[in-house]
Amino acid sequence: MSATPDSTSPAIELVGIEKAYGQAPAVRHLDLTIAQGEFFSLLGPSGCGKTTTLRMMAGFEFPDAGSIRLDGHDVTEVPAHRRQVNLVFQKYELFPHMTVRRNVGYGLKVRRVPRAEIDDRVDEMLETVGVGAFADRRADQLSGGQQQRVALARALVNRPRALLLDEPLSALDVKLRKRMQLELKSIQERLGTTFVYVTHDQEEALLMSDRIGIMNDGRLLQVGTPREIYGTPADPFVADFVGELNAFEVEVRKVGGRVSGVVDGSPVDVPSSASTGKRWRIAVRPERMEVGPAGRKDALHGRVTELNYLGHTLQYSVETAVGELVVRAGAGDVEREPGSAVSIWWAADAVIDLGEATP
Amino acid sequence: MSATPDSTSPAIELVGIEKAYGQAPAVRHLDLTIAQGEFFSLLGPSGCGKTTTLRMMAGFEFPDAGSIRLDGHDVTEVPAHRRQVNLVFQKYELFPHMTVRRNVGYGLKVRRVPRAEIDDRVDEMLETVGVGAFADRRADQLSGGQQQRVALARALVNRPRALLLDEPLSALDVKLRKRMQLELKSIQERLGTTFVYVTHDQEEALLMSDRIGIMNDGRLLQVGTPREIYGTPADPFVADFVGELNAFEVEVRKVGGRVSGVVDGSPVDVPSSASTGKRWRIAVRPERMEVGPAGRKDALHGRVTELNYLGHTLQYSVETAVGELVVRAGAGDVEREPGSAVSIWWAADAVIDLGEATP
Amino acid sequence: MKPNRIVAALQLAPASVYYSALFGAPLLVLVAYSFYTTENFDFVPEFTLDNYVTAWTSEVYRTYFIRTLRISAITAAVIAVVAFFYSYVITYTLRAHRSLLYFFVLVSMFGGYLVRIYAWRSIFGTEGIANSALMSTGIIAEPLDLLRNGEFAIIIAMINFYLPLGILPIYAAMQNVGPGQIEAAQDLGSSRLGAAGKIVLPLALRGVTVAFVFTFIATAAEWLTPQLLGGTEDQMIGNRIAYQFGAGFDWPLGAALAVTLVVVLAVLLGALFTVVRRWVR
Amino acid sequence: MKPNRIVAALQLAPASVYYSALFGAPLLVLVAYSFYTTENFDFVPEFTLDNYVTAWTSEVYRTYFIRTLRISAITAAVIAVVAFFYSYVITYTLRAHRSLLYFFVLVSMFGGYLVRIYAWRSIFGTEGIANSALMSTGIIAEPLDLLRNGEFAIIIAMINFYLPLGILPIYAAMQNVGPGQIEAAQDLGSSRLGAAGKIVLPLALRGVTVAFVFTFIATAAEWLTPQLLGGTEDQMIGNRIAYQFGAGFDWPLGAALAVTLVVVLAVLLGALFTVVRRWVR
Repeated sequence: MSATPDSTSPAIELVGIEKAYGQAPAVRHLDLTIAQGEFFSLLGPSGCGKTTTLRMMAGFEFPDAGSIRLDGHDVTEVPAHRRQVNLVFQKYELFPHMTVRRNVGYGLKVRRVPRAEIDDRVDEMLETVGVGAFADRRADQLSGGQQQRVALARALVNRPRALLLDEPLSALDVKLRKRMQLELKSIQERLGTTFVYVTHDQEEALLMSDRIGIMNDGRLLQVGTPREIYGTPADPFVADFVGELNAFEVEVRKVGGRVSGVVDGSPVDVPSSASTGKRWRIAVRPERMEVGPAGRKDALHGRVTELNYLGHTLQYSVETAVGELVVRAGAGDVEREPGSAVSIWWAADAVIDLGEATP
Repeated sequence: MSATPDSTSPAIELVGIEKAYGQAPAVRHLDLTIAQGEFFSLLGPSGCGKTTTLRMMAGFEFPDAGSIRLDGHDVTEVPAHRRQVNLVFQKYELFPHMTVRRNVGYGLKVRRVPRAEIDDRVDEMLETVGVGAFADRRADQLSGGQQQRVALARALVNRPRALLLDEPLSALDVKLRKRMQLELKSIQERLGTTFVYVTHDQEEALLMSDRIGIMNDGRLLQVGTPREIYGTPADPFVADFVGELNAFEVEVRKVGGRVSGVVDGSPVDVPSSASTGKRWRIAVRPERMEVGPAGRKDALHGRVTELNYLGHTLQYSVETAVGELVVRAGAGDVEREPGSAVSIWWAADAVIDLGEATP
Repeated sequence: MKPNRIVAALQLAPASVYYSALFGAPLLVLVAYSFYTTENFDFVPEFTLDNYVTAWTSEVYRTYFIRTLRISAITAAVIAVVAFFYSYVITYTLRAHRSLLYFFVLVSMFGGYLVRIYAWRSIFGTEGIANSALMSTGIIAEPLDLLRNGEFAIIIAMINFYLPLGILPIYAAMQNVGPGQIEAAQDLGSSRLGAAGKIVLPLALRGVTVAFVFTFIATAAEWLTPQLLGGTEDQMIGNRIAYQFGAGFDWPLGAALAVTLVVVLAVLLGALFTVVRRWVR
Repeated sequence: MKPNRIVAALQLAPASVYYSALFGAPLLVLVAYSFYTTENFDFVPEFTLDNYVTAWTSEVYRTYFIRTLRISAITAAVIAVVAFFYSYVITYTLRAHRSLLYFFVLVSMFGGYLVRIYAWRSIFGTEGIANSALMSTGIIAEPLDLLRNGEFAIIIAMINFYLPLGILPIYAAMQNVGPGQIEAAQDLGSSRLGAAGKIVLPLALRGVTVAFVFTFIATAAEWLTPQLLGGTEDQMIGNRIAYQFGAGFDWPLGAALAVTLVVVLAVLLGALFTVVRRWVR
């Protein structure tokens, strides 16, 4: 039972997956290919179908239609205990009556790996995830972070063809979560295992993933690298869900020979797809907007209603002709007090195209 | 029973509070004064005593020693149901068998406010928090965010002398939490009620609070505005808990007539308190560090080990002579690929003083 | 495709069969018997309503039915109240020890009926401890009827025996009402008692109703306790039914009495559920 | 300063008194009686060990004790196994219906002992359904002894009556073992059955032990079922105790038998707990 991935096939292929619970569709016609050694995240709000998709990869749910391939072999109907993937559960699901060592060795023992090899692999994996010191503690005597590491070790020690992770960090507090994100990523890079990571936290997905798939309402909306997802979202939902967004409508006109959006009398850049005479919906991320003294030409004009200090950044709320905009600036920048009149502008490549406005 | 705050006294004063559960001290000699109309946050890791402190303000726990004053009146021994403060619970604790309207009117009805006045005040408060449309739904038919608003309305409608909030947003998901933070802050500003807000999320505390008190291990370590807490932390724990930190030791020497820290052969700025010949512990926040091409004088030298894309920022991990440093740069900056040699430097005022290094 | 569903159906089958056999079958047998004719101490399957006529018109049986319903209603009502307070205290006030105290309840459900019933007999017997003690201290001069075997003794003993049965559903219902909701009510100005009445009682009302119904049914079907504590006069309908199935050897009449009891209970408790449901709304 | 503590203590008091009265007092009375001397059908408080000598040396009582322990052990063991599978199925496989199925269990704890015991009598009676059916279909020529009133009938009926009592603690224990832990075991390569044996059984073992102990105690103290189903020969020690407290009118001997039963059960179950605890480690 060699654990070396077959590098000629993708790690996981989902083809035309459909899944409904009773009348309620959970996953709708989903196609997805995950490459060997990739850190792939499924990102979406709760109820979007991402966990159902992961559980179908694990073999705990079975699709109503479509097929699942693992290293090129069809595993659509193979139940969980005979699939060579492992799952890290959201609530860890350690076995509380066993020691850490017995928890981690469970999968090897079930697969009748020789005793001596189990001991070696368990010890090595406990060191890898950094809980070697707790090997003989009972699983229910560990802190949340330690349990998380043990759950990871228990899955990885089996050298799965792919490791599936179901919001594994969501039970940890902020500081620990941030540290574990970096650790998980570095373990993945070291071992070269394919990771499929389900999360609803967009920052987490951006930070860790090679590629991200955004899901909503059972559909896979966009698959791409973090930069593609964040910079050129394919869909208004993706744009809004990943990162914060100032979205508004502009009127597209020819101004001085160039096609521009006109707001509040000022021309602003619009996507090249925008056509003259229409109303267009565009968006700019808060950190791509610049805020400066009032009176600047070719800018939006507004008044600061709120200034919040976030430590590393300043966050302004600015009332403008297109509504309240959120703008972020470095903490070292000149501060504009609430009440001051300001101009807001942005670079041409900061504009996200949300398409023609529906009247 | 007028609800107008007595503006001559602080809203809440805690004097010499001590509280232990059995042998385990939960709060140790805590003094704290919260001003009228202030948004005050108690921030700390779980188990630091912040919730116990809040529950003593609410009248659900009673201190072993010390006294609690509300608007100048001693309420140390007054039980919760006779204290004119209200608490928003972490799990909302709505009454599932009542409609939203009856939930919100509960406190007024218990206090025998006339029926007509109850109706008016409840309706007004439901509009204020934005759940007017759900007034006749049962409380258990609402989403998490709606329940949160109802819990807020149920407390605020009584016009408490102070509103106590126990991690009220921790059950919401990221997007909704961010929106509710701004809404809560704006409701507080509109009503002018004193808010005491318990949280373990430092970003939340920085964003919302007028002042923050940082607790750890039952002690109140520092009280100050968000800028004071973030910029000049009084204590290594505070520095590390609020915001991320690159902490390291430098050798203090006279270099070219100036007292400098020397690392890796390069001089770096040290706090004025540092004295020559000692080893000093300093820290710089990731976003205050600059990263540029290798070879710069008066800088740390290192090699990029990791580059993470966070959407609005780039995060580098850089291996240097003082260990691995985390540096953040704007997403628009020149990117340094992993493996490249870089220089790292920072402004003199970015240095946080953590005191003389313990050998 | 969905092996789990088939497995589930196969696994549900034995449970369904078991419970139909347990409850449905005896009841059907009973109903059938109640229309049999008794001839020369033998029962022949000839349809007759005579058994029901006897059961419904006889003055004797009416007295038994009324006494049974009175005893059961009082017992169930007292149990519902006591069980509510007991559950409240172990759920909220003595939260730390609640597993232990709940364990007590479970244990006392089946522990030593034999020992306890004889203890009650020694208390309420003709020469019982209750009367002897009061007479020896001079509080009363003659034995009080109340403290002899009879209705009062039956009720006291049955409250003792069936209290755990009442605690079970109320305790279970209260586990869904967190102490946080009580704290919320206190925070909004309710006293502890106010919170118990306005928050806990309505939320646990279903459990309280179930407790009343459980104990009402269980005590109305009792025949052992009245036999041992009720003396010759104050027995319940269960004793008459048991007699007809035993020494009396008139199964059809016994069956008609049992079916009548089941119907009366069903009607009464149906009415109760309707009232409670309306009240909760 | 801490009014809650005082209130808690005051509220704990009635519960403590209630439970000491319920269990402690009858047992003390019983122990006291067991040393009384019987004289002319009256009991005098003169210390004697005669009752224990009779209880322990009489061949008759030894037969009763051994039969009782055998019947109870078999019943409790069967119940523990069946209750484990029933709890497993309603907790995991039929998760959606588990409240309903658990409600069935509760209801069947006290629903219609009277009706059911007569149903069993009609099955296992001398002219019982079991034998008649087999004979009429020609499978057997003569009535089988096994299917008459007797030990087998007692065991079958008691399994039926006490099964819910066994389900309660096992079901409760399983509620702490999430379906997630079973899925984790499956994910790591265990079959469904493997997960049940390696994960659920060890974690629910305390509940299984409690179920065994509960049903063992409850059935060992039984006297009603054997009286109604056991015929004249196959009765249990409870019947002898009941007889001495009733028609036999030798309370001291009855008390000595009861105390002996309690001591034997305590020793056996103490040993069981020790073994189980060691096995779990």
